[in-house]
Amino acid sequence: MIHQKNQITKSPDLSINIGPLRLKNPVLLASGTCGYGAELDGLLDLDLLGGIIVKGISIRPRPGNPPPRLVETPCGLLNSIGLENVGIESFLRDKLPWLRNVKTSLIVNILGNSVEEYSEIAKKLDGAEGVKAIEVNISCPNVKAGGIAFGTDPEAAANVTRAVKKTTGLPVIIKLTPNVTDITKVARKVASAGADAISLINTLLGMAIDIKSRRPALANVFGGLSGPAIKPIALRMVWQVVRAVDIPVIGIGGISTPDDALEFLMAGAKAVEIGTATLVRPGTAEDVPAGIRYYMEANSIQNVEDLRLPDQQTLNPVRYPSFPIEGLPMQPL
Amino acid sequence: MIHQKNQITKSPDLSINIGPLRLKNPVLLASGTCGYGAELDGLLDLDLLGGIIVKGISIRPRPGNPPPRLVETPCGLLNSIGLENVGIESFLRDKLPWLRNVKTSLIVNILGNSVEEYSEIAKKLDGAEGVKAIEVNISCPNVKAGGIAFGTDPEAAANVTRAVKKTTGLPVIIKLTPNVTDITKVARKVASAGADAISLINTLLGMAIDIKSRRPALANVFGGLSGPAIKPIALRMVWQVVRAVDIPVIGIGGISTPDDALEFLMAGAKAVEIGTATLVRPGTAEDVPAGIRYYMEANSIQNVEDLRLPDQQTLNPVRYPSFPIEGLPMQPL
Amino acid sequence: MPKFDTPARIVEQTQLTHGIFLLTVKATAIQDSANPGQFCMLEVKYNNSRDPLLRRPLSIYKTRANGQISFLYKEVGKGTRLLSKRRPGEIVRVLGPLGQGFRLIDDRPQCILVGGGLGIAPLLLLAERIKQSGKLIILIGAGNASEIPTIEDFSGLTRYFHVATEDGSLGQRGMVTDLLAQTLQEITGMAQIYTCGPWPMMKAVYHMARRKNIPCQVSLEATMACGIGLCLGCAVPRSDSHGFLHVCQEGPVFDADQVHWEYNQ
Amino acid sequence: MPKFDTPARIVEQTQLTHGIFLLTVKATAIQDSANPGQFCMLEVKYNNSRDPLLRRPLSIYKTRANGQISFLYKEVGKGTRLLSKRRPGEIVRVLGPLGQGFRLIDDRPQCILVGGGLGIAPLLLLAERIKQSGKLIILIGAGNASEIPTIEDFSGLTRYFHVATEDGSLGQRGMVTDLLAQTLQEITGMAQIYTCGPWPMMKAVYHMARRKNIPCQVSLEATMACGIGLCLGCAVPRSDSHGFLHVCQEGPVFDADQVHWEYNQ
Ligand SMILES: Cc1cc2nc3c(=O)[nH]c(=O)nc-3n(C[C@H](O)[C@H](O)[C@H](O)COP(=O)(O)OP(=O)(O)OC[C@H]3O[C@@H](n4cnc5c(N)ncnc54)[C@H](O)[C@@H]3O)c2cc1C
Ligand SMILES: Cc1cc2nc3c(=O)[nH]c(=O)nc-3n(C[C@H](O)[C@H](O)[C@H](O)COP(=O)(O)OP(=O)(O)OC[C@H]3O[C@@H](n4cnc5c(N)ncnc54)[C@H](O)[C@@H]3O)c2cc1C
Ligand SMILES: Cc1cc2nc3c(=O)[nH]c(=O)nc-3n(C[C@H](O)[C@H](O)[C@H](O)COP(=O)(O)O)c2cc1C
Ligand SMILES: Cc1cc2nc3c(=O)[nH]c(=O)nc-3n(C[C@H](O)[C@H](O)[C@H](O)COP(=O)(O)O)c2cc1C
Ligand code: FES
Ligand code: FES
Repeated sequence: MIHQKNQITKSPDLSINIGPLRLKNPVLLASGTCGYGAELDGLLDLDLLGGIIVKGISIRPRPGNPPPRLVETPCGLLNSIGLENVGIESFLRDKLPWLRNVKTSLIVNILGNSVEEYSEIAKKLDGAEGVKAIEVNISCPNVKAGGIAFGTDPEAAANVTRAVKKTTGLPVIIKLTPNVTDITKVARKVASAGADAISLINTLLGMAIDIKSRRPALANVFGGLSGPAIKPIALRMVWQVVRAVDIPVIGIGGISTPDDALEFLMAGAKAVEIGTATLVRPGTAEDVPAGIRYYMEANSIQNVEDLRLPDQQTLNPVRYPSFPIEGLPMQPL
Repeated sequence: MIHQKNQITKSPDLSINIGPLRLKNPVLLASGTCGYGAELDGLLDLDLLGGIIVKGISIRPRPGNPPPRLVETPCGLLNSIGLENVGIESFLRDKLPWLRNVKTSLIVNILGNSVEEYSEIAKKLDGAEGVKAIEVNISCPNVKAGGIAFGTDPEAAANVTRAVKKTTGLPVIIKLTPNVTDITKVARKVASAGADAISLINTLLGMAIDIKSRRPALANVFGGLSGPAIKPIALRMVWQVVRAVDIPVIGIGGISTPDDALEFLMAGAKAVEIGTATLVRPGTAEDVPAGIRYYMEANSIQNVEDLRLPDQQTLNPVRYPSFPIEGLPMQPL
Repeated sequence: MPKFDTPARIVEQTQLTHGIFLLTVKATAIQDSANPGQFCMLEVKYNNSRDPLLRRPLSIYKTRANGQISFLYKEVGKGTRLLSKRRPGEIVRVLGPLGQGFRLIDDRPQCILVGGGLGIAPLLLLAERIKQSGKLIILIGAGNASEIPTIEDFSGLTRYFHVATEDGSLGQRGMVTDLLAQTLQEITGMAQIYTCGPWPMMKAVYHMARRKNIPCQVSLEATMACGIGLCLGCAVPRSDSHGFLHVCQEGPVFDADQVHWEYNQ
Repeated sequence: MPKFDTPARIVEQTQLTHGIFLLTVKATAIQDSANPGQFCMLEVKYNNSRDPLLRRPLSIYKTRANGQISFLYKEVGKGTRLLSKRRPGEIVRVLGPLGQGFRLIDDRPQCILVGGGLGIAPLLLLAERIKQSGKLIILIGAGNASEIPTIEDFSGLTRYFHVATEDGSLGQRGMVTDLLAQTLQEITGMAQIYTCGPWPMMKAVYHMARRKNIPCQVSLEATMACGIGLCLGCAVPRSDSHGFLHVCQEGPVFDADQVHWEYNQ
């Protein structure tokens, strides 16, 4: 069988394009779960990945939120790090040099509390050697608009997109928050505003209470939920956004195995990011391109983009060739 | 120790009021996960519970969605039952008589695809002996408004509330969907429209893909996510709604132990509903009032409502009596 | 019918062939009231972990008067893998006996049992019951011999016993439906077919039975959450196109003509 | 400093007293490079379950030249309960050695180790190291004797060894801080304190040390997700009010005056 397969198929091609950016494979490390890369030295071979997205960077260093910042939940993790980071100056000076030596695409995640802050930091990254793209975290509070997250307001999201696109020549990926009624509305706005790609999802807003001490388990009360628990929600949103926009979509949320990644690629994501799973086992991401390749070989799939399920068949799953059930409208639930 | 405690505290009082309805304890079975009650005969003593909320009833019987209707996810369950039910006539004739013999409060969950359908079914329940309250599932598609769920549109949610309140004298509980940007907006509207109480959350929209057969794991593509995985999101929304409205709030989502229930009661829920956990172990709910009582005794708490955490302390957790960290605003994440 | 949700102590856990296990637990109340074709929901999660969340349905394979029940199962995924790691002395929660089992039909002295692979699991109790009252014909098929390691449990029950494997490693080379075709040519008089196995096999068996006007009972599978009629998740389309059968409550055993066989699983 | 994430075979799992366990695994690479005060992240989930999701941090208690590492741990919740069920021969994933351990200070010939309860765990390797070079004073406190079942591992290392228990079941009745007060009155010359235990105890030790101008190193705990600096979750406020210390990377051992002790855990 294997012999026969080798004769008819070439080795699968895992490389993909995210706008103008070519990645050797569709597996990236998600922002906030891989530090600035160097922390993984010796535990994960970054060269095997499509890319690394470093911890969200702001214009000035941020101390982050008071502890406790973490609480484990069933198959999930709540965090309220508060976007602690070293700031753009220190990033460029202290972190970037090490990252330049890694043979994978470096993407910098940025954040701000105003459109101007996003622009300013994008400008500083524009000329930085080694930086291949910018991922824009729009889950941050829009201080001018009373603290509502940029990402929950399609207009505000589009404004950030336009501002960042204007100040940089780098490919711009807009990272969406899932805490919205209709994610396709934000996605469409961001796409028309010129984003090169969309990544989703960021964490879902959650909380936990410590019944022993009788107070919220996080000092910040609310935190962001990530990990396997959120995978079904993330996959649904990726499926929706893929069908709503024409730009590449990067899937994120609870991916911890090659099979999880394959679900997102089948939903139509061009690439995936691995977050919490790296915290649980630092080497997780390394196995994912290998697992995808194995699946493609076993199923004679040549290009990674061919994993995507055809829309027609799946949106109206033809499981009943001739199956009229009285009054059987498909339900959203 | 125990001896001493008995001398100073009376036995804890677990009874609560949901509007005009008095429940002997705050533990209910959630709609869609306890059938019509009789299925649990011999496996769960319903008399020990505060109430049971039967499977959502529509005006006519509904066959539900084609299978597969279920898929397990990490610490969660995706379902697309499609609101299969026997219809109000059969419910009143075939199911209600058995339920009348149970010594717990019977609440009927209702659903419709138009405001008129909701009214019509509420009217039929109004005089039904044994029915103590109505819970209104507003996650259903509003057929007239193009299939957007009633619950994602605050106006539509308020319209359903008003219509149901007008046609029945029974206490009306509006059950909110979590698939919205700001659940407090819907909650406030529903409260001003006259709801006696609010319950939340219904399931989160999700999906899964079966990578072996290369198609969505559910025939309906999308399904509702429930179970422990969603608990942090549910708890956060309950916390928010409790602080946004003055009517009682019933917490639902991933509750499977007394400790889980206590988290919701501490967040300020008056009562809780147990859903998926009953599917996993039919006797689950029985242990919850007992566990709550045990905790109250151990902590000398007299009334179950006193479990609620004081807002002041917890919204601004005073963990740092004198702790100024430069530039440390609390972040939403 | 009473159901019990009991912590059951594992008496035996044996790997029979690669990936196939026989698990025996002590659960007296369940054993006491179990009927052929019924099943149990077994907790597979370990200790206080909540993943995997749901129990797994397994047919009652064997019962012994001392309160023991055995399950014959295949490791196919996460849940059955975890179950296979459990050792004698440990406790698993078992909910049962569940569902409607096989119905014995008084005017049918000849009973033909058709099992495919691990589809034989619900058939052993049935065979033992029929043996007491009428003529028992057992036909078993599998890919190869190692997929049906407990074949001796059946072979001693009747002299009308035939096996087919696709690779010829045991019995006749071919499909169990070949055996059925031969049997249906040979027999005369009233008969009843009982079958369990992969969907396409059961569908073929049903069509063969129908052509001969022999009633056929099938034991179906469906993804289950509760196993007791709470969730309505275990739906299978009805042949009359009026909604669904619910495998855990109305089944798992159905008259084959109730089932919509064109349903593409 | 190299770190390793290796599947480690369990060599021994012993329940020492109620709820306290000694776990020994074979993890040669980690053992080879481990320093006193470092820790490991241990996988506690079973097989391919994903709950509990995170690994648990445990201090390296003992190492042996044959590649074995031991952990001394208490069952406090879900994760440690699952870990305690694992048996010799089974595999657990261990990531280590992690963090910055204790620093030996050359001009401090007298070292005072102050351990509270299972806070003794990171102190054994340190005590063994100090024993080779200078005067070793060990002070251990606990609620009662059963909370410190491995006390013999320490008592043989030095003749300056004192225990206090709150119920008097072992050593002096009282707190370990009483022992420290006595010791601080007796000693003369340069000294260094190393401490690990509950936060209030460490805080008290720090303040006593400060009054005597003795430098003090503390081993802190924090909830951790990664243990290697990826998530920034393990923050503890700095004494200079300029942000946070990160326990897994800059710690777990810190100079006590770097820590904001008013932080209300
Ligand atoms: C009434 C009934 C009786 C059964 N009796 C037996 C028995 O006696 N012996 C036996 O080995 N198996 C039996 N099964 C099938 C058994 O329940 C599944 O193999 C098991 O649940 C798979 O669990 P898993 O976690 O290992 O697999 P998963 O990781 O959940 O899934 C692995 C694969 O198995 C399939 N699968 C999952 N659940 C089911 C299910 N409920 N039914 C069919 N396929 C499934 C999935 O589609 C997937 O391809 C029975 C099923 C039913 C409904
Ligand atoms: C660097 C470091 C070294 C440690 N060394 C040891 C050791 O050698 N021996 C030992 O017994 N314990 C040690 N701990 C504590 C140990 O990690 C926790 O007891 C363990 O993670 C609890 O897991 P659990 O799942 O059993 O408890 P959970 O179910 O997660 O929680 C139960 C209780 O324990 C508390 N808890 C949970 N995680 C931690 C944590 N990381 N630190 C402190 N408290 C926690 C919770 O607040 C809760 O009250 C160490 C912790 C750190 C950070
Ligand atoms: C500890 C932690 C820190 C994070 N920090 C950031 C961040 O700085 N910027 C950002 O865009 N996303 C951040 N995220 C979100 C992740 O990148 C990812 O979108 C999310 O965790 C969902 O993926 P996962 O389930 O694979 O973790 C963080 C997540 C975690 C768990
Ligand atoms: C199988 C299933 C069927 C459900 N059917 C209904 C329903 O008919 N009406 C309704 O309002 N909610 C329904 N729900 C939602 C539950 O009542 C509950 O809100 C949700 O599952 C979250 O709680 P849980 O995590 O405890 O299950 C259903 C849930 C499940 C799992
Ligand atoms: S499995 Fe729940 S109704 Fe059948
Ligand atoms: S635990 Fe992740 S940075 Fe310390």
